[in-house]
Parts: sequence; C-alpha cells; structure tokens
Amino acid sequence: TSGDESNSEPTNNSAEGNQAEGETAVIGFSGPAADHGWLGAINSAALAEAEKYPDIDLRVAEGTNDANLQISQVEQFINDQVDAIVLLPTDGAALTDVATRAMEAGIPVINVDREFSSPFAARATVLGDNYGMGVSAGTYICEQVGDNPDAVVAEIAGIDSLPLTQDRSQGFEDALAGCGLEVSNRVAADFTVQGGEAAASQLLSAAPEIDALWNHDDDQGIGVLAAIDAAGRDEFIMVGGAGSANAMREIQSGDGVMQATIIYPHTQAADGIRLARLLVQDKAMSDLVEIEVPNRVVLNAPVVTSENVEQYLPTAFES
Amino acid sequence: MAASHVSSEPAVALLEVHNLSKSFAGVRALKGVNLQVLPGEVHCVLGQNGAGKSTLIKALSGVHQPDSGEIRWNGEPVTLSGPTAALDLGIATMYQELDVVDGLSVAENIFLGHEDSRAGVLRVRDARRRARELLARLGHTDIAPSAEVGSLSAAGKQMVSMARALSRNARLIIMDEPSAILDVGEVANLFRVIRELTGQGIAIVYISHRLEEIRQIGDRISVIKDGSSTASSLPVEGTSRADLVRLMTGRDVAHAFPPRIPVPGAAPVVLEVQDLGLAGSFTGVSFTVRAGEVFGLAGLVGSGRSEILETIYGARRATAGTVRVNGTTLQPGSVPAAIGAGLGLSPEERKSQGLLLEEPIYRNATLSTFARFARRGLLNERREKEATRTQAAAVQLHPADPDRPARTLSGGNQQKVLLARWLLHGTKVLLLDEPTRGVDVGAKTEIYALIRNLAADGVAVVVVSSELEEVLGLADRVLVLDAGRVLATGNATDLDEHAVLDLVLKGNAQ
Amino acid sequence: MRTWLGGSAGRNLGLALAVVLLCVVGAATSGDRFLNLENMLTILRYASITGVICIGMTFVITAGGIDLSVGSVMGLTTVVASLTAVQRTAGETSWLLMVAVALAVGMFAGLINGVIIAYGNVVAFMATLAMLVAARGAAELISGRRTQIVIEPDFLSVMRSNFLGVPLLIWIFALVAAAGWFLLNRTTFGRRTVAIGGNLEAARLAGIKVKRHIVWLYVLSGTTVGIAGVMMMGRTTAGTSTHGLLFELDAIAAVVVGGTLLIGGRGTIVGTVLGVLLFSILINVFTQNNLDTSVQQVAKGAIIVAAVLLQQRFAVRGTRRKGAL
Amino acid sequence: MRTWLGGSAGRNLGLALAVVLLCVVGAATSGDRFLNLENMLTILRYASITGVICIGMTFVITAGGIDLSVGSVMGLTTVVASLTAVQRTAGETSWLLMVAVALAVGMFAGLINGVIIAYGNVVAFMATLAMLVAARGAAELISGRRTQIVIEPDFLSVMRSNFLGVPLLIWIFALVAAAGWFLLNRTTFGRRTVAIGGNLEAARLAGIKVKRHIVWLYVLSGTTVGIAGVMMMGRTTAGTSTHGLLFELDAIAAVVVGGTLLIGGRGTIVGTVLGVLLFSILINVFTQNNLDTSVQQVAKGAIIVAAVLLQQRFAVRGTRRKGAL
Ligand SMILES: Nc1ncnc2c1ncn2[C@@H]1O[C@H](COP(=O)(O)OP(=O)(O)OP(=O)(O)O)[C@@H](O)[C@H]1O
Ligand SMILES: Nc1ncnc2c1ncn2[C@@H]1O[C@H](COP(=O)(O)OP(=O)(O)OP(=O)(O)O)[C@@H](O)[C@H]1O
Ligand SMILES: [Mg+2]
Ligand SMILES: [Mg+2]
Repeated sequence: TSGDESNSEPTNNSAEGNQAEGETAVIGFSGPAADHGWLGAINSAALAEAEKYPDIDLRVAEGTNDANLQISQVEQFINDQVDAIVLLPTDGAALTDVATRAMEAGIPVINVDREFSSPFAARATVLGDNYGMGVSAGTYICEQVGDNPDAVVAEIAGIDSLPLTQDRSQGFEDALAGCGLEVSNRVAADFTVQGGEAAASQLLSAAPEIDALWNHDDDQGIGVLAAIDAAGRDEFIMVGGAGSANAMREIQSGDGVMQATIIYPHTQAADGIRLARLLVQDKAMSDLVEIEVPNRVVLNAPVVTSENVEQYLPTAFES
Repeated sequence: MAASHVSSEPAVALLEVHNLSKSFAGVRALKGVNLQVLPGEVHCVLGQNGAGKSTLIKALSGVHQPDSGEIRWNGEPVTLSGPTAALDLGIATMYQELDVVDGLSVAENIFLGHEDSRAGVLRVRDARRRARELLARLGHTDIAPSAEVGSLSAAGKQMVSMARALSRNARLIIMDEPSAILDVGEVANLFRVIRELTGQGIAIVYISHRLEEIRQIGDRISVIKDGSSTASSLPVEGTSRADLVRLMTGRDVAHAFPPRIPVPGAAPVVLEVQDLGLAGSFTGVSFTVRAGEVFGLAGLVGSGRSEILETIYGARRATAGTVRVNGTTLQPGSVPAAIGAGLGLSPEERKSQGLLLEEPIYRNATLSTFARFARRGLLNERREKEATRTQAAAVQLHPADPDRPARTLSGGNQQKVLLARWLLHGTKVLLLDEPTRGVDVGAKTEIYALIRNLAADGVAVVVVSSELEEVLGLADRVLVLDAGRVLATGNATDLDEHAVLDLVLKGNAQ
Repeated sequence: MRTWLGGSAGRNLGLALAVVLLCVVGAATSGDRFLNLENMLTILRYASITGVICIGMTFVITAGGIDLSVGSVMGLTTVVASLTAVQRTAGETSWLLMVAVALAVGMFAGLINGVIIAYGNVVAFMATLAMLVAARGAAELISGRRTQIVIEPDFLSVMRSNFLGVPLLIWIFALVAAAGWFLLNRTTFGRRTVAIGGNLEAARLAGIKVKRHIVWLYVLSGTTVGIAGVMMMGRTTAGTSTHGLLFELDAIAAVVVGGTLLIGGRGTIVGTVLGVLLFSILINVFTQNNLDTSVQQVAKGAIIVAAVLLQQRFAVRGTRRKGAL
Repeated sequence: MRTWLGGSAGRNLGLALAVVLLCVVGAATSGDRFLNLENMLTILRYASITGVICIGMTFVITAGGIDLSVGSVMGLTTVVASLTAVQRTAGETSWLLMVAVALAVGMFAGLINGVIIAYGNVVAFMATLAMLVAARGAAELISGRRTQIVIEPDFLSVMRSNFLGVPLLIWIFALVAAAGWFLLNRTTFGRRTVAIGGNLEAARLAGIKVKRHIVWLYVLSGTTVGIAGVMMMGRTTAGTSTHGLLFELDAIAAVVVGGTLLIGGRGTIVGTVLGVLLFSILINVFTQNNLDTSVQQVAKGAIIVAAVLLQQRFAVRGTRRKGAL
C-alpha cells in the first residue's frame, strides 16, 4: 500500500507537526444520502474538518442510498487519481469490491462506520461501536430498573434493514439478559423525526405501562419525545442514541423522561478525513508511538447522563 | 350587384361568415367558407367527410381561431376568443363527438360551465327542476336529472347534450351530426324539437350526411367541398338530390343500393346463431346466414343489436345459446376463437374500438393478420405494406399511402381500412356495426358496393344500421328486434320502413 | 343525496367492510388494548396528517392528475415555517405567522406544479416527480440539513389541545374532510373537477377554463400539504427536510384504495377517509401484535391488492344495480 | 425504417441535443477529467444497471402500464440468488444457478404483477405499488436483513471481465437494449405491445390476446429486473434487500424523458437509452464539479421538467413534419 517506504522516516510525529501545512491532499468523500440528522452531522463535520486544513482539497460526491451510484462515484475518484478516499458506504459489503480496486490502484481508502467485508479494501477503518451502543444502553437500563424482574423494556430501533441496527439490538438484548430482562415491545422507525413520532405513538398505545425505553437515534428521538409528551406519559425512563445536542439539552433540563443517551460519534467521517490527510502526507498519529496510522479505530460509545452532560454538550451535533 | 344582393336578403342575418380560412399545421381545413344564417331557419351544411364542416362549426363556437375571414353576429363583426365567448353571444353547439361527462349526473352535465350556484355552491334542487323541464321539452321525461350520465345509452347522452344547448338560451344552436346515433323514432323526436325551436325564432345550423333528413327539416343549404364553399344558401325546395351530390363530390353519384344477387339455394349455411342470450340484454336470438347473403339487424337504438354482434364475435360471453360457423361451435367469450373460425367485426365506434389512430394505415389494416406476414415472430413490414396497398385499391381507399397515420383519414376511409383488415384476413363471416355512420354519400355508395361485392365472393355479411332504409336496401333478409327480443325475421323485400316501425311500436305496446 | 347513497355508498361498502373486518381482527388479537378510546384516538391521530394530504390528492386524482410531490413539499413547508418561527421577532401572534408561512409555501409549490402541468403541458406524473426531487433538495439547502425544533409554546399548546375530548389534529382532519366533501359534491369547483377528469375536452367546450382550474387544483393540493405540515410540526415539535418521506405513495394508495379512479372522472372523499383509516388501523394492529415491519410490508402489499379487488367488485355491483333500475 | 427515421429520430433529436449539451458542460467545467475513456466507462457502467431495467419498463409503459416494483423486486432477486449461492453444494456451474435463480425470481414477480393486472383488472399503478411494498418486505424477511456476500470467484471474474476493452456490464446493457429495440420494432410481440398501448379495445377486437400479452409484458419487465439483479450482484459482490431503492422513479423518469408516452401507444428504445445516459452523465458532471447534493436535486428536478418540455417541442415538430408529408 501507499507510502510504505517513506514512512520508515516519520515526518511530524507530534500534534503541532501534524497540523503543519503539507502538500495538498486531494481527498474524495462519499457517504450515504444525508437523509437524517446523524448522517447530516457526519457530512457537515467532514466538510468543516476539511475547511480547517488549507492543504485538503475535498471532493464530495452526492450522498446516496444506491450502492450502484456510490460505486460509480468511487470509480470517478479512482479515475481522477485522488490521493485518498474516505468512504462511508451505504452498504459495507456492496462497496468492498470497488474499494479494493481503489486500494489496488494505490489510493488508500479510509472506511467509516459501516465495515467492508474484506480487510484488503481499506487502509484504515474508523468505526463507531454499534454493538457497544446496545450494550451501554442495556447496561444503563439494567442499572436503573434491573431490580424489578418484571420491568417492561421497550425499544424503538432505527432502519431495521441496516446491519448496524441489528448490531445495536443484539448488544441491547445481550446486556439486558445480564440482568434477566428482555425487550417486550419493539418497533422500528426510520431515523426520521416523523418516523420516530409515528412508531412511538403506536408503541405507547400498544404498551400501556413501560419502565424503560431505548430509542436508537436522537434525531428520531425528537419525534419520540413529542409522542410521549402528547400522550402525557412519564412513568418510564428513556435512553437515547447518537448523542445530539437536542438530546443532551433534554437530559440537562432533567424534567422529561430522557435520562441518558449513548454517544455514537458523528465525527467519524471527519476523523476519516484527518486520517486520510495524515496518510497522504506520510504523517503518523500523534500520541501514538507507532509511526504509521493504525488500521482500525473503534470509537467509544459512552453514556451521557445528567452527571456528565456538560462535558459532552459542546461537541454534540445539532441535528 | 352588391346592392341588389343586400336588398334581396331579409333585414339582418343572425350570423354571417365571410371567407373563413383555417389551417392545422400544414393541412388547410378551411379555405374561404361563406355562410349566412337567418333567425328561425334550419340551415343545413353539407359536405363529404373531411370537407371541413366540423372545423367550421368549431370556429363558430370559439374552439378554433380562424386564420382569416370574418364572422358577423347581428351584423357586428365579432371575435370568438373561446367557447365562453360564443356561448355568451348566444351560440350553443352540440358537438360531433359526444361531449358529456360520464361521472356527472344529467343535471350537472346540462349546466356544466354555467351552473346554478350561489357563491360557488350548487343549488341542486333548482338545477334538477330546470333539468327536468328541459328534458320534458325534449320529450324525455324518462331520463332522471339525478341519473349518472355514464349509465345512459348513446341516445340518452345525445338528449343530455341537446338539453345543455337549450339551457344556454341560445339564439343559434349548431348540431354536428346529431342524428348519426339516433334511430328513426329518435330522429322524429329531434325534428319535433327543432321545429319548436325555430318557431321561437331560434336558428339551427344542422349537419348531417343523410340527405333525406335534410329534405325533411332543412330550409336552406350550404355546401362545402375540400374546405371551400361550393354553394351558399340554396333553398331546399327546388334543389335536387343529384345537384347536392354533385356540389359535394364534384361528380355524379348514383345513389342506389347495388342490385341484390340471388343467393343460390345450395349455398351453405355459414353462420348459425341458436337461442343466443346475454343476461340483461337480449334473449332467444336465432338466425342463420348463408354464404353470399347479407343479413340485416333492424331495431331501435338500444334494442341490443350491437350486443348481439359482440356476443356472436366473442367480445362478450354469451349466457345462453350457441354460435356455429361452418358447423363448428364457437367457444363463447373468445375473440381469437371467433376470428380463427372466420369471423370479423367492424365495431360500432370506429375510433375507440377499431383503430390505432396514431399508427399508420398498414398497421391498422394488418392488425389481425400481421403475425401471418411474420416469420418466427419477425415482422415483414414490406409484405404488410404491399398487401395493404392491394387491399387499399380493392376498397378504393383514399389516400392509399399505407404510411399515413389513420388519424388523418376521413370517417369513410377509416371504415374502409377496417374492411381492408378483414379482407386481408379472408374473413368468411363479416359483422358490420353501423358501417356508414358519419360517412358521406359518396363514400356510402362505395361501401354499399363493397359489401355487395364481398357477398358475391361468398362472404356472409351481418349488418346493423340505425338507418332503416340502409338495412332494408342492403340486406337480403332482415331480423327485427326490440328490447332484446326478436319480433320478426323476413325477406328485406317484403318489408318497408313503415312495416318495421309498426312492428316495433306494436312490440313496445305489448 | 340519492346519487351519493346510490353510487358512492354502494362503492364504499366493500371498503367499509374491510375496515370493520380489520377492527374485528384487532379486537380478537389484542382485545381491550385495541378496543379502547385512547387507542382509537392514536389511530385517528396517526391517520390525520396523511388524511389531510389525501383530501387534496383526491381532488387532483379525480381531475385525472397526480401529485407525487406532496411528501417532500410537506417537508419543505415545515422547514421554512420552523425557520421563520425562529427568526421572527418575539410576539403574541408569531405562531400564526408560522402557520401562514407553511400554507404559503405549500400553495406556492402547488402553483408551480399547476402552471407547469397546465401551461407547460408536462404530464402531471413527471412535473410532480420533478417537484418531489427539487423540493427535497430545497428543503435540505434551506435547513442546512438540521432539524429545527419548534419552541413556540403557544403553538404547541394549541396543537395539542383537545376539544370535546378529541385532539385538535383529529378535528382538523375531520374539518378538512368535511370541507373537501362539500367542495367536491356541492360546488361548481367540485363538479368541474369531475368534468375535467372525466372528459377534459367536454369540459373545455362547456366553457370551463380548464388550465386555470388545473392550476387551482394543484394549489388546493399544496394547501392541504401546508396544513399537514403545520400538523406535523405540532405533532413532532420539529421542522425537517425528512418530514413526509414516501408520503406520496401512502397518500395515492389510500385515495385509490378508497375508490377514486386513477384515470380521473370519479372521486369519493368518504372512500378516501376509509382508505386512510384502513392503513392506519393496519399499522396499529400490527404494532399491537408486535409484528415485524417486514411482515407488515408483505401484508400491506397483499391488502392493497385485496382492497382494490374488493372495492372493484362492489363498484361493479353498484353500477349493475343502477343499470337495472 | 422510414417511419423510424422520420418519427422517432425526429423526436429523439431534442434529447440527443440535451445529452450533447450536458457533455459540453462537462467538458467545459472538468476538461480532461470528464472527457477521458475511463470516465466514459464509469458513466456507462453506472447507467447499465438502471438501463437494463429501463428497457423492460419501456415495453410496459408503451403498452400503457407502469411497473413501480422494479427496484424492490431487484433487491429481492439479489437476496434470493445470493442465498442460493451460499447454500448450494459446491460445483463448477453453481454460479449459473445463481443467475438462473435471479432471473426466475424476477420473472415470477413479473408474473404475479401481470396476472393481477390482466386477470384481476387491478390498475397497474396499484398492483405494482403493492408489489413494491411486498417484495421489499419479503426480501427483508428472507435475508434476515443481512447483506449476503457473493463469494463465487467464477461469477465475479466473469462479471468483471472486459471484452474489447469494454466491461461486461456495458455489453449486457448494449445487448439488452439492442434486443429490446429489435423486439419492439421488428417483431409481432412489439407490434402487439404498441397496439395494446394505443387502443386496448381495438387490439382486443382485432383478436390479440390482450390479457395474455399483458402478463408477458410484466414477465419481460421482471426478466430485465432479474438481469439487473445479476449485474448488481456482480458490481457490488453483495445481495441485500436495500438494493434498488427508489430505482422505480429513476427508471420511469428516464423512460418518459426518453419520449415513451406515459399513456402508452408510443415507445422508443433509443430514447430510453438517451434518457438513461442523460441522468447518468448529469450525476457524473455534478460529482466532477463537487456540487452539493441538495443543489443537485434541485437541478435534477429542473432538468426533468426541461427535458420533458424540450422532448415535447421536438415531438410536436416531428409530428408536424410527418403531417405535412
Ligand atoms: N385539430 C386538427 N388538426 C389537424 N387537422 C385537422 C384537425 N381538425 C380537422 N383537421 C382536418 O381538417 C379537415 C376537415 O375536417 P373536419 O373534421 O372539419 O371535416 P368534416 O367535414 O366535419 O368531416 P366529417 O363529415 O367526417 O365529420 C380534415 O382533413 C381533417 O383531417
Ligand atoms: N354503458 C351502458 N350502461 C348500461 N346499459 C347500457 C350501456 N350501454 C348500453 N346499454 C344498454 O344495453 C342495451 C343494448 O345496447 P346496444 O348498444 O347493444 O344497442 P343497439 O341496438 O346496438 O343500439 P345502438 O344503435 O345505440 O348501438 C340497451 O338497453 C342499452 O340501454
Ligand atoms: Mg365532422
Ligand atoms: Mg349499436
């Protein structure tokens, strides 16, 4: 892969050094359609990050949920011989082949959020921890209501056909099993406010008594909270996901059902772009002894509660 | 000369048209037409298919804007910028194509565009009452103002259209072939209404291809040929039929039904209809047709003639009885089976049931046979066109260019395309539903001759026509029908129009 | 009245039956959890937003058109309206401004649709498909892809209020449906709409200004979309470009299942309301039974076909009976 | 031949012009990055999958129908085929089985569509809308919402092969388009299709087995969907229920912009190919110029309207010229 030999002599292995302007890195970025808050935040964070560096020339392809189109965008990047590609695939497996071709063409690919099916398809991978998110949510709920073996736990998932939703739900289930609970009502929304509202109002009607509710995504959470408000329900605690500023303000205010949210970093693509720049400029990651950019970065999925919300709010995304 | 012209006419003509011209994308439909209509007269406009009659009246009703020429109303030049402008002046039109809306009630159709309303809210009760009055005036108390127009027969729809024209309080009513879909009884009723209207000083512009009608109802006649006036304001009295035909066609047309050729007694029976029935429409229809015979179905509109043809043809599934062709029983409800057995149908509504208007003539002519020209599913358009040319010559199609879209043909020639279709197929039994509806005299005579020639070639023909004269003149034998029941079957020569009408009226009385 | 009872009601019977059947299934599988006032209100509240859009859509389809842009235009109305609300100078009546803006945006989009269709002679499917794409893009551009939270307390308290124990959203739906019924069946506008859908040429010849009428129809549809946008903001407390995703398909399905002819010329508001309820009850029953969304989708597909078939059967029977009269 | 040159070619001129214009814009803004062989192949490769679907869609629309289910049925074909591939017993020809399964699933879905439309008399919009919903649900159920990776090395190497320097996918598109052109213009099947779209009643009374033909049309559409599914698996090496999302709208837009009449009776494969290219070049040019997604969508909406208007203008001129002949 690219830059192997030159990396034997690391350049600026310090934070300041990494900030220093280097040769211009042409980076291609392609992600799914920004059709909901978190993905919108992913895009804007990526663009904002690129803005910070005068030596990044970012090419952004139309966000899409069509694997065929995204492949052709990556092909375009390959044709243009960009220096690196940051790719948040609409479907990891579906984009693996074209990513491999990019790698074979000598263009390092940074895989973000949804993982490729082959290790040879990416030079580096930045992931949020979806399973971990579910575990965090489940563990938190166990802490809150686990002493009641009959506690009713409900779940509002995101788009059910995404593998990441499956991972989150699996983690949630596994963690709940740890305290002898299980999900009694589960509905899926679509990561949109309207979907969240619709799913939640039906769910609340179907389950007249709930003890805890995990909602996978804070953007759809706006709708979920609206439904809860409208139904006048407050007998349960609610845990969010993704970690939007809205959700954190809700937690901060402390007068709703919203008790916590699990962060799923919206800065993944921005991190990917930074990594791409480092790769192109043969820089390494500061604070690591290792002189090369690591292969795999899995971001943490911390729980935000009223205790630590001040700490997270400034970096949260406005959905 | 000009002065004497003016003085010879009554004071003010209601409508005057001078030198009107109109072109459609290269086609000159009107090139200098003159027309003068007096209050209280029935002014007939004659002309062959495609002469420009409908275009003229559409210019008069504001649908088309003329390219040049002048329209005067009460002596004042006017510009008819749209249908509303014409209606506001007092010109109401019954168009050739049925212009009613199936999904609306009778009353709603009558007042469409000038609804009885207060601040946009309909006054349903008033509208129904007025509709009932109008329909009564037309002699149709049987049509309920609240009935959905889609459920009415074609004649009923025509009455609604007529009531609409009356409702406009028009001073001039233009009728574009109103009688085309009416039978004798209905036509008599129509004429009664027309006389009542002219008695009130309302002028009528009347278009029809039936010259007999024009003799009965018309006061003066104007003739259009190829978009130009060939005669204006001829008095009906003293203008011979031959003169009119010459003015229309530019030649002499002998209007006579072609002589019957006696069917040899040994001619095989080709079509046998036995006890055929269709629930809710007709029952117990039986007749046989021999090779070389022309068989006519006579009856009032709505008596079920079309449905009998369609049922024989398999387009509707019979609920009783059998149809046999050359001794083989047909599978009920299957058009391909009927065609396979040698049947062919020229449907009642040429445009909506017969033709692909946007497609060229040859594809219309070969619509039932293109597979025959094809080899392993591969079309052979060259052969299709050749065959079409041959048949076009046989039916005297004009123009005969096989590549012309069917839309650009006149009604008579469109009918000939349908005949050509079945000639190509080698049909043994030809079912013709209103083969001359809306067809001009010249073409009519040609079609009659074609039908006779076909019979002479051994084809069995079944003809349905609302013109009794036509059924009786053309057919060898006739079946008289009323409300789905057979009243009589007999030789055409033994019957005349009065006899048939008597039969039908008696049938109704029972 | 007789026409309505004779024609539409006969046609609507099959659908009403389907709705009742579904309710029986709901009651049988979920018992009291299904058959209680709160759950009924949940069903109706859910139905109300699509329902309002469906009323406008009924007019457009009755006239032989179609409006694929309803969903994305609704998203656009919420984006623009919620942004206005944020940028206004504080004041008593500011939430009325928000409502006005939402309606105005909907009407304007409808106006563009109508003009392109009527005066540009672009087939409605394509014109509104273009608007679908464009309005979604515009909503994203204007919102910067942010969800804007509506924090007008007056607005929210009004939108959440009840009247006679029934939430305002449901009242709005009921009012819009009643107004739609009246407009379609009792006014010149409605009858002309049917005429245009049934026989455009005849309508033109009768002196109806067809083009202008078509423009008004799409403006009407846009207006209902604006109303739905206001309701959506009230219900979700947010304005975002993702509001209304795929609403167009739901709305068309409900209207056509309701018995309005896709080719135009015949429309029924009662049928549309029943169609909307059918789908809304369906989702409720599925959720009550904790069923997988995928199963739901398969069932939904089957029910669309079944409903259209049933609807057709009864329509035919209705016509026959009339023919025999 | 004369008809084709006179009619279709005249009508296609406007569209061809639009495509050329777009290429000029591309060349002007991106220079060599746009105008190089690799980029052209990228455009074509992208166009090929939707393109194949559009050929089937052209037949359906020409006959006066519509197929909204193409996208989700394509997803279903990839799911079922990739699962078969995983569960097969290893063998030389197993990838052929996969291809066969994809085609069979597409054809079967088309068969259902066709039967419901032709024999159930359900309007095509609703029947295929139901299939859209149901097939997506079925795909999710069958796949368990997992993306299935295709690991047939033979299959992948075939799908990735080039012939005369042109990738197989593009060849498939070219072949399907050529076969489609031939089928539509030179065979009895095509003739029947145009006849049914032009005047269904006349076709029926002329003895064409209309119902059976309609079934075949949807089976044909399903077949192209199956082919597209195979191509999609080759391109993405994956089978998933999310494949083909919203393809129906893209496909219909391309076909209609190409000049096939939405009301039926006139279809043009050349136009369809141009329509597909138009959108595919559009996206390419936008990406080359680094334009915002949202701006792209607004532009796409405008271009749909503009293309239909342009197409119409030239169509009218074409008709006029023919009329004058
Ligand atoms: N809208 C139009 N566009 C192009 N040509 C037209 C149009 N309307 C009429 N024509 C042409 O103008 C000519 C006159 O047609 P018109 O309908 O006025 O004839 P007509 O005398 O009413 O015939 P018929 O007796 O068959 O009704 C015909 O050649 C016809 O093809
Ligand atoms: N659309 C319809 N709805 C209800 N009844 C109809 C409809 N069309 C025809 N009918 C009825 O069916 C019967 C037979 O009609 P049909 O058209 O076969 O008669 P016809 O003798 O051929 O008259 P025409 O000369 O008008 O064709 C009539 O009673 C008629 O009123
Ligand atoms: Mg005429
Ligand atoms: Mg008849």
